[in-house]
Amino acid sequence: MAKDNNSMETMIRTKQENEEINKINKVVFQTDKLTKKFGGLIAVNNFDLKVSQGQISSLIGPNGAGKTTVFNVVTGIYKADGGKVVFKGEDLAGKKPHQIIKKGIARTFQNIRLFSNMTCLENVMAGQHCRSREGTWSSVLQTPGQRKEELEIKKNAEDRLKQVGLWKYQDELAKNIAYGNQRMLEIGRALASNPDLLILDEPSSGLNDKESEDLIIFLKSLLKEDLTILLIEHDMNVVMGISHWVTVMDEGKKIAEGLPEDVYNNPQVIEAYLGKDEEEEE
Amino acid sequence: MKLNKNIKEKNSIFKKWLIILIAILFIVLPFIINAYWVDVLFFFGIYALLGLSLNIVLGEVGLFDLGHMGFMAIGAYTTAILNTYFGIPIMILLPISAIAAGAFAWLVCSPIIHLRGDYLCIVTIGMGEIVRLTLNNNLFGITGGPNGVFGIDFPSLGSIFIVDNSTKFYYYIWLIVGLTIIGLVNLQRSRIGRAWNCIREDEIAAEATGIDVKYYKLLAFVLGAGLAGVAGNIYASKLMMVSPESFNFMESCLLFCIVLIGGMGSIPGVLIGSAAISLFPEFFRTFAQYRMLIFGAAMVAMMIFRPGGIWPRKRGAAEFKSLLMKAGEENG
Amino acid sequence: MAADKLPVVIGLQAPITGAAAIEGEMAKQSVEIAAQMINEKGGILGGRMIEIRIADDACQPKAGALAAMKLITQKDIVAAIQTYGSSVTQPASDIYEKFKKVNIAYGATVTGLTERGLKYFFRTCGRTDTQGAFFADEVVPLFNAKKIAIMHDNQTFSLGLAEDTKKALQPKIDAGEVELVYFDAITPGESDYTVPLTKLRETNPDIFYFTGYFPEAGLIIRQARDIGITAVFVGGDAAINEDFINIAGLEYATGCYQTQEALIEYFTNPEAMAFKEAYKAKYNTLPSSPWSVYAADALWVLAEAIDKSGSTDSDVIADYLRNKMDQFPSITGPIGFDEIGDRIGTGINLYVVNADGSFGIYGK
Amino acid sequence: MKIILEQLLNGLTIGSFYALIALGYSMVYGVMKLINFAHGDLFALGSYLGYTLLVFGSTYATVTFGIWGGMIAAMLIAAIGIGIAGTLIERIAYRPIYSVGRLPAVVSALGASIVIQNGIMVVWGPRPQAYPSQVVPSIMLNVGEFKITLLQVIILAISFVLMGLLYYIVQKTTFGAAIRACALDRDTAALMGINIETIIFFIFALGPALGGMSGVMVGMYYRKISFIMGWNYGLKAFTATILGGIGNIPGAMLGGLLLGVLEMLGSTYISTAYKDVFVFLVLILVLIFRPRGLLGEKVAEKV
Amino acid sequence: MTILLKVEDLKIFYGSIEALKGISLTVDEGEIVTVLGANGAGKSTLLRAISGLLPIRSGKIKLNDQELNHVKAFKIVMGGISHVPEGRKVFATLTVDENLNLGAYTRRKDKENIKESKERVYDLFPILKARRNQLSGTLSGGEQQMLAMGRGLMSTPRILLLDEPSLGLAPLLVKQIFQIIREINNQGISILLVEQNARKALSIADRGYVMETGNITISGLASDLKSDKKVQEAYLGGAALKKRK
Ligand SMILES: Nc1ncnc2c1ncn2[C@@H]1O[C@H](COP(=O)(O)OP(=O)(O)OP(=O)(O)O)[C@@H](O)[C@H]1O
Ligand SMILES: Nc1ncnc2c1ncn2[C@@H]1O[C@H](COP(=O)(O)OP(=O)(O)OP(=O)(O)O)[C@@H](O)[C@H]1O
Ligand SMILES: [Mg+2]
Ligand SMILES: [Mg+2]
Repeated sequence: MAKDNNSMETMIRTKQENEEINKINKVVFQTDKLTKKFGGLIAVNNFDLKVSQGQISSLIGPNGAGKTTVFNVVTGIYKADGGKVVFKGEDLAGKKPHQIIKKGIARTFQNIRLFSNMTCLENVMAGQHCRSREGTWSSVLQTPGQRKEELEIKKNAEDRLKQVGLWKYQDELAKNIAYGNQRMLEIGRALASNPDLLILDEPSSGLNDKESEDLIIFLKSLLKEDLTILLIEHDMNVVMGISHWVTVMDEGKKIAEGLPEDVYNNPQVIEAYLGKDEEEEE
Repeated sequence: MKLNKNIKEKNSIFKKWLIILIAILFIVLPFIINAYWVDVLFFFGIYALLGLSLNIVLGEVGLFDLGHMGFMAIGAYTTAILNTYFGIPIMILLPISAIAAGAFAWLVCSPIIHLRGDYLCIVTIGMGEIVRLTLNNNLFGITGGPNGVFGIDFPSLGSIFIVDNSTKFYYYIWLIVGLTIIGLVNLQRSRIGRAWNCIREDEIAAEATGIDVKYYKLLAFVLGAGLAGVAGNIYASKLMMVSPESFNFMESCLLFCIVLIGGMGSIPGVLIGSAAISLFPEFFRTFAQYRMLIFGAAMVAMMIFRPGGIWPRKRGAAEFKSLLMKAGEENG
Repeated sequence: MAADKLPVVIGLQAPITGAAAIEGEMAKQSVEIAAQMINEKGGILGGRMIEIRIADDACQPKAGALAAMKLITQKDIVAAIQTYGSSVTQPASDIYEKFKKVNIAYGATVTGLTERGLKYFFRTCGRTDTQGAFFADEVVPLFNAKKIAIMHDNQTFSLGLAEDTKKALQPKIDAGEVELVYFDAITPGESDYTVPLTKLRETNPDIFYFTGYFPEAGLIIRQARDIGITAVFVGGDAAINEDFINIAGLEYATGCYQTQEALIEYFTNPEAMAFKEAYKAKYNTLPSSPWSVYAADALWVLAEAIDKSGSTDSDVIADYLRNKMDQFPSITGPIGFDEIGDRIGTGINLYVVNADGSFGIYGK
Repeated sequence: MKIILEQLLNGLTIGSFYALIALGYSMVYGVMKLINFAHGDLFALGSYLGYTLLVFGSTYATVTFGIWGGMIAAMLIAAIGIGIAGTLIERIAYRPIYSVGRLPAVVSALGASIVIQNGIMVVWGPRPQAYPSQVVPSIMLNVGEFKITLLQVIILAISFVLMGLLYYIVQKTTFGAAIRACALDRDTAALMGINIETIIFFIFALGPALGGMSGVMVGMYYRKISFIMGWNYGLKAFTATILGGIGNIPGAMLGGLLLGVLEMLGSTYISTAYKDVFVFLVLILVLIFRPRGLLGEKVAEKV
Repeated sequence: MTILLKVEDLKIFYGSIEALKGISLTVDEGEIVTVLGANGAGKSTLLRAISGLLPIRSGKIKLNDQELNHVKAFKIVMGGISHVPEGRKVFATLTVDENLNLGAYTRRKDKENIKESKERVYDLFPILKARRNQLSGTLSGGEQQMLAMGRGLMSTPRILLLDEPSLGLAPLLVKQIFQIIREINNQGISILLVEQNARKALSIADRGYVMETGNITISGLASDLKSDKKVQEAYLGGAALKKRK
C-alpha cells in the first residue's frame, strides 16, 4: 500500500472546491432508467446514475438495495430488463463482460474472486488480457513479437503489483495471501487493464480502520492517473473521506444524491441507511 | 531473496539435465529392448499424445471431457477413408485429420460450450458415443461398420521417407510428442495458457477480467481435438485399420485418468500418467484375469496417496514457499 | 539330442480378459486339451512336446496388435493361433504377415479377411457367407417361409452373417419368391428388447433369423414369444448353446433352430470323441462355443504340418498347409485349405433344441 | 394406436429400471457431487448377490414363506449387502480424498468400478448367469388389450414408493436439509452440529442399497445377468440424473422414465441401431435449451 | 466469575505454516471478549480451532474444564459453542427457513422451542421473515450476514463465536448488530467477538486481545485498550468523518 503518510486533512476538499470540480467535469458514465428483475423482485428500478470524469463517486444504500446488481448489469454479468448504460457516449447494451472491460470499465467483486491457484503476478498479468493480442500460433511458436508482448505484460504487471504493495508476494498463490492483501490484489488486477473507470464493490469490507485509511490514500492517488472511480461502500469514513459525489439507493430506486455532507445530513438517508446518530462511544 | 534465486537456478539446471537424460534414454531405448517393448512404448507415445490433448481441455481449462476418443476417431477415420478410397498419403493426411477433428469439435461444441461441469461432461460422453455408434452403423456406407476400414498405408512422404517398422514408428510418434510438448509449454507460458487457467479458476472473474470465456473454451476443444486427430492418424496407420470399438467410452475414461493420475495441467504429469495407464497392463498381463483387478485397485490407491497427481503442476515459487516467507519477512 | 527335447512352442492369442473373456477361457482350455492329447501320443518331430504360450488381447484391436508383437518377439514361437474377434484378428494378422509367422484364426469369420492376399494367414472356422447361403438356400425353403426377418447386433460377426444372408437371399427377393420384411440391429448388452421386437412383430414374419450371440438370443426368444411373435426362430451359430437355454428357459428354447457349423457334440469321428473325453475329464463339461474347438483344430493342423514337413520354418509350414494338407482328420472333421487360406468344406447343419434341452440335427 | 400404447408401455418399463437405478445414483451424486462410476457395478453386484441367494441361500425362505418370501429375502439381503459394500467403498476409495476436490474421486470411482466388475468376473466367472425360472413368479395380468407381468407392476410400484419416500426425506425433513447442507459446505455444516459422518454413511448405505435392490429386480425380470451389465446401466443412470437435473430426486425418476421412452421412440421410428444416437441427441438438445436439466433448479450463484 | 472458555498455548499449523504460535485466552461466563488484529493475524484460525474445524498441534482448549482437543466439531456445537463463520457461509441453495432450521439441528427433536427461537430471530431481523422462502444464495450481502447470525443463535449456545459480524453491513445495521450482540449477551450468552471495526467492538466488549501474526501482543480491559497508544495507532485510525465536522 502507498506509504506516504499524508495527514487526512490535506486529502479532504472543501465544499466549494468540490462544487467547482463537479461543474468542470463532464459525465463519462451514466445509467438511464436501468431496471433489473429477478422473478417477481425488482432489484433495480428505473435507476439513474451519473459519474463524472476524474472523480470518485460512491453508491450507498441499505443491504439488498440493489447496488451490486447495478454493478453486475453495468459490467455485463446480468442482462438489463430495461434502460441504458452509457459509457463515453456509447450504449453498452448487450455487451459481454469481456467486451466491456475492453471499453475501459474494470471491476472488483464484493466477495473477492481471484484466480486462487495462480500466483499474484499471474493474476495481475491476466488482467492485461484485453490489452494484448498475440494469438494461438504465435504463442505456440513463440515468435519474437509474442515474446516482446509477453515481456511487456510482465513488466506492467510488476509495476502494478508494486503499486498495490504486493511485490513481495509476486510468486505466492493468490489464495495463500491475507484477506486484505487479496482485496488489493483484486484492485491490482482490475488496474492492470488500464481502465478509465474503476468499479469497486465494498473495497474496504474486512479491513480495519487503519487499513481503510491506507485504502483511501491509495484510491486518491489513483486519481492522478486520470482514472474515474465508482464504488459501493458501507464504511462512512471511506465514503465521506473520498467521494466527490454520492448516490443513495434503496429498494432499487434512487432516494438521494449530492455532495457527501448533503447526503449525510439528508433525513431520508438517515432514516433508511445511516440510522439516528445516537451518542458515539467516545 | 538471493538464497531463493540460487535454489531456483540449481533446480532448473537439475531439471534441464533430467530432461536431457530422459531424452537420450528415449533415443537409445529401441536398440536395447525387443520389438514388442518398442511397440509398447509406441502405444505409450500414442497415449501421451492423447493425454496431452485432453490435458488442454481438462487440465488447463478444467472442462470435463469424457468423450475425447470421439475426436481421435474422427481423425483416424478421416485418415482411413481418404487413404483407402483416394490413396492420399498418410503424412499429408496428418494435418488434414487434425483439421477435421478440430472442425468437428468446433461444430459440436459451439452450441454446448456454455454448459457447466457435469452437464458438459455428459454431453461429451454423448458426443463420443454418437461418433462411435454412427461409425459402427456404417455411415454413408464408407466407415465399414463394425469391421472398420482395412488396408491403411504406412506413413510416408512419397518413397523417400517411409515409416514401416516398429522402431521407425517409435521415433515418429515420440518426435511428434516432443514437438507437441514444446508447443504446449510455450502455450502454457503465454496469455492463452493464462486465460485458460483463469477460466478454470473462476469463469465469472475471467470474463470480467476481459477473457472471452466461450472463445477460449472452444479454442481448447479445437486444439485438443486437433491433437487427438493427429494421434488418430498415426494410430490408424500403425494398426493399418480402424474400427469403432477402439474408441469406446472406457478408453475416454482412461484418458481422463491419465491427466488426473499425472496431475492436472502438468505436462510431465501427463507423461507419467500415460506411462502408468499404458505400461501397467503390459507388466501385469501374466496375472490374466486378476490384472484388471490390480489395475483398478492401483488407480484407487494412486488417488489416495497422491490425490493431486504424481507430478502436479507447480506455480511460481509455491515450491519454495517457506523460504519466500522468510525472505518476505526480511524485506518487509 | 538335448536340443530335440526342446518343446515346440505355439502361441495362442485370445481374449483372456475383457468382454469376451469367456471365449478366451474356453479357447485356452480347448487348445491345452489338444496339446495334451498330442503330447500324450508322444509329441511331434520325434518326441518334441508342444507348449502353448498365451497372449491376452482383451478383444481389442490395439491390445491385439500388442499381443501379436509379444508372441512374435519370443523367438522360439513357431506359429500362432489367433484370435476371437474379426476386428482383432485383422491388425494382428497383418503383423504376423510382416514377421512371416504362420497364424491360424479360429473365430474370425468375416468374409473379407482371407481376401487380402496374405501368405501366412489361415483359418479353421468357416466364413459367414457359407452360413448365409445355407440359410437362404436350405432353411428358408424348408419352412416354406415367405416373409423373412433378420436381426443382428451390429458387431462384426453378427452383422457380417446378416449381410451375407441378405446377399444370398437377394436372387429370391428379386424373383419375388420371398420378402425381407425386417432387417435391423439391436444393441448388445442390454436387457430389454421388447421395443424392437414389437416393431418386428408388426411385420408379421414367417421366419426370424437372429445372427447375434446367445446372451441376447436367450432374452430375445423369451421376449418375442411373450409379445406374441410366433415365427420360426432360427439363430446363427453364436446364438444357441446351453447358456441360451438357461437364459431363455427351456419352455421358450424348445423348438428353436440354429444354423451351425460344427457343434462338438455331434462329431463322432475318433478325434472328436477323444477330444470330448479329455475335455470332459478335465472340466466336466463341453465347451459351449464352437470357436474354441476350432482353436483346438488350429493346433491340430499346425502340429500335423510341422510334424509332416519336418520343419519349423514358416514358409515350409505355410506351404504344407496350403498345398499338401488334404482331408486331414482333425477334431471337426477333414481339413484342407484353399489358395487364400480358407478351410475347404465346412458342413453346416440345422440344429434344433429338443424338449429335454438337448440339441439334435433337424431332420435326423 | 394399440402398438403405440404398447410401445409406450415397453419404454416405460425400461425407463422404470433406469429410474430406479438413477435414484440411488442421484442420491450419492447429488449430495457428494461424485460421479460414482462404481454405482452401476454395485448394481450388478447386487444382481449377482440376489442370484446366489435365490439359487442357494434363500431356499429356506422360499420353502417357509413361498416364492414371494424368497424374493423379498433375496432383495433385502442383497440391499443390505450392497449397502455395506457401498459404505466400504466410501471408506476406502472416496473418504481419503474428499478434501482435495472432485476430480481425483472420479478416478478413484473408476478404479473401484473396474475392481468390482472384474471381481465379479473372478468370482462368478465370465459367462452370463441366468436367474432360475422357478424362483421368479411369472404371472401375467391382462389390462385391456395389454399383457403386463405382475412382476412388472410390483417393480414399478416399489420404485414409485421409494421415490416418494426419498423425495420426502431429502426435501422436506431437517435431516434432508442437513444432507443438502453437507453437499454444499461440509465445514459450515459441521458448525451446525451436523455429524457429517452419519450423513455420508446414510448416503452411501442407502444409495447403493437401492442399486443392489434394483439389481435383483432386473435379474428377476430379465433373468440374464452378466458381469459387464453394470457399466451400461451406470451410464444410463448418470444420463438420467443429468437429464432430470443434478441432485434432484424427482428429476432422476423423470429422467429415467424419459430415457426409456426416448429409446423406444428412437428404435421404433428411426432405427434400433441409431437408438442411442437419438437418445444422446435429445439429451444434448435438452441441455442446450435447459442447461440445468429438466427439473434442475437455477443455481443460486450471486456475483 | 467462572471461566467458561479457556485456550492455553494453542498452536495451529496450515501445512508447514504456523498460523497460531501459542495463543492463550479466556472468556468468562457472561462476558464479551473481543479479539482484534490485522488481516491474516490468525483470528479466524483461532475461532476455527475452538470449534473443532482445525487439528490442534499443541496446547489445550477447554470449555468448563472439559477438554475439547479431540472432540469432533458437531459435538462441540452440542456442548454449547456456536460459531458464526467469517464470510457468511450460508447454504446457498437452501431457503432462509431451512438455513435457520439447520442452526437448530442439534435440538431438532425439540420442535416447539425451535419455532419460538425462530420467531425471535425473525423479530431481530424482520427482513429475513420477508425472505424466508427465498434461496439464501440470492440474498444481498447484508441479508446473508443477518441470516448467518440468526442461524448461529438457533442452537441456543452458551458461548457465541462471532467472526466479523458487521462485515459488509450498512451503518444502520452495524449499529443494530452491535445492539443485538449486547442483547444476546444480556440473555447470559458469552461472546467471543472478532471484529475489524475495533472502535465498535471495544465499546461493547468487557475485555480485548490484540493479535499479530499468530501471537497475542496486547490484552486487557476494553476501556484500557481503547486508550492504548499502540492500539489506537494500529487499529482505530483517525476518524476522518469526525474531523470533518
Ligand atoms: N441472482 C439473484 N437472484 C435472485 N435475487 C437476487 C439475485 N441477485 C440479487 N438478488 C436480490 O436483489 C436484491 C439486491 O441485491 P444486491 O446484491 O444488489 O444488494 P446490495 O445493494 O449489493 O446489498 P449489499 O450491500 O448487502 O451487498 C436483494 O434483495 C437480493 O436478494
Ligand atoms: N486454509 C489455509 N491454508 C493455508 N494458509 C491459511 C489457510 N487459512 C488461513 N491461512 C493463513 O493463516 C494466516 C491466518 O489467517 P486467518 O484467516 O486466521 O486470519 P484473520 O486474522 O482471520 O484475518 P482476516 O482479518 O483477514 O480475516 C494467514 O496468513 C493466512 O494466509
Ligand atoms: Mg452488494
Ligand atoms: Mg478472519
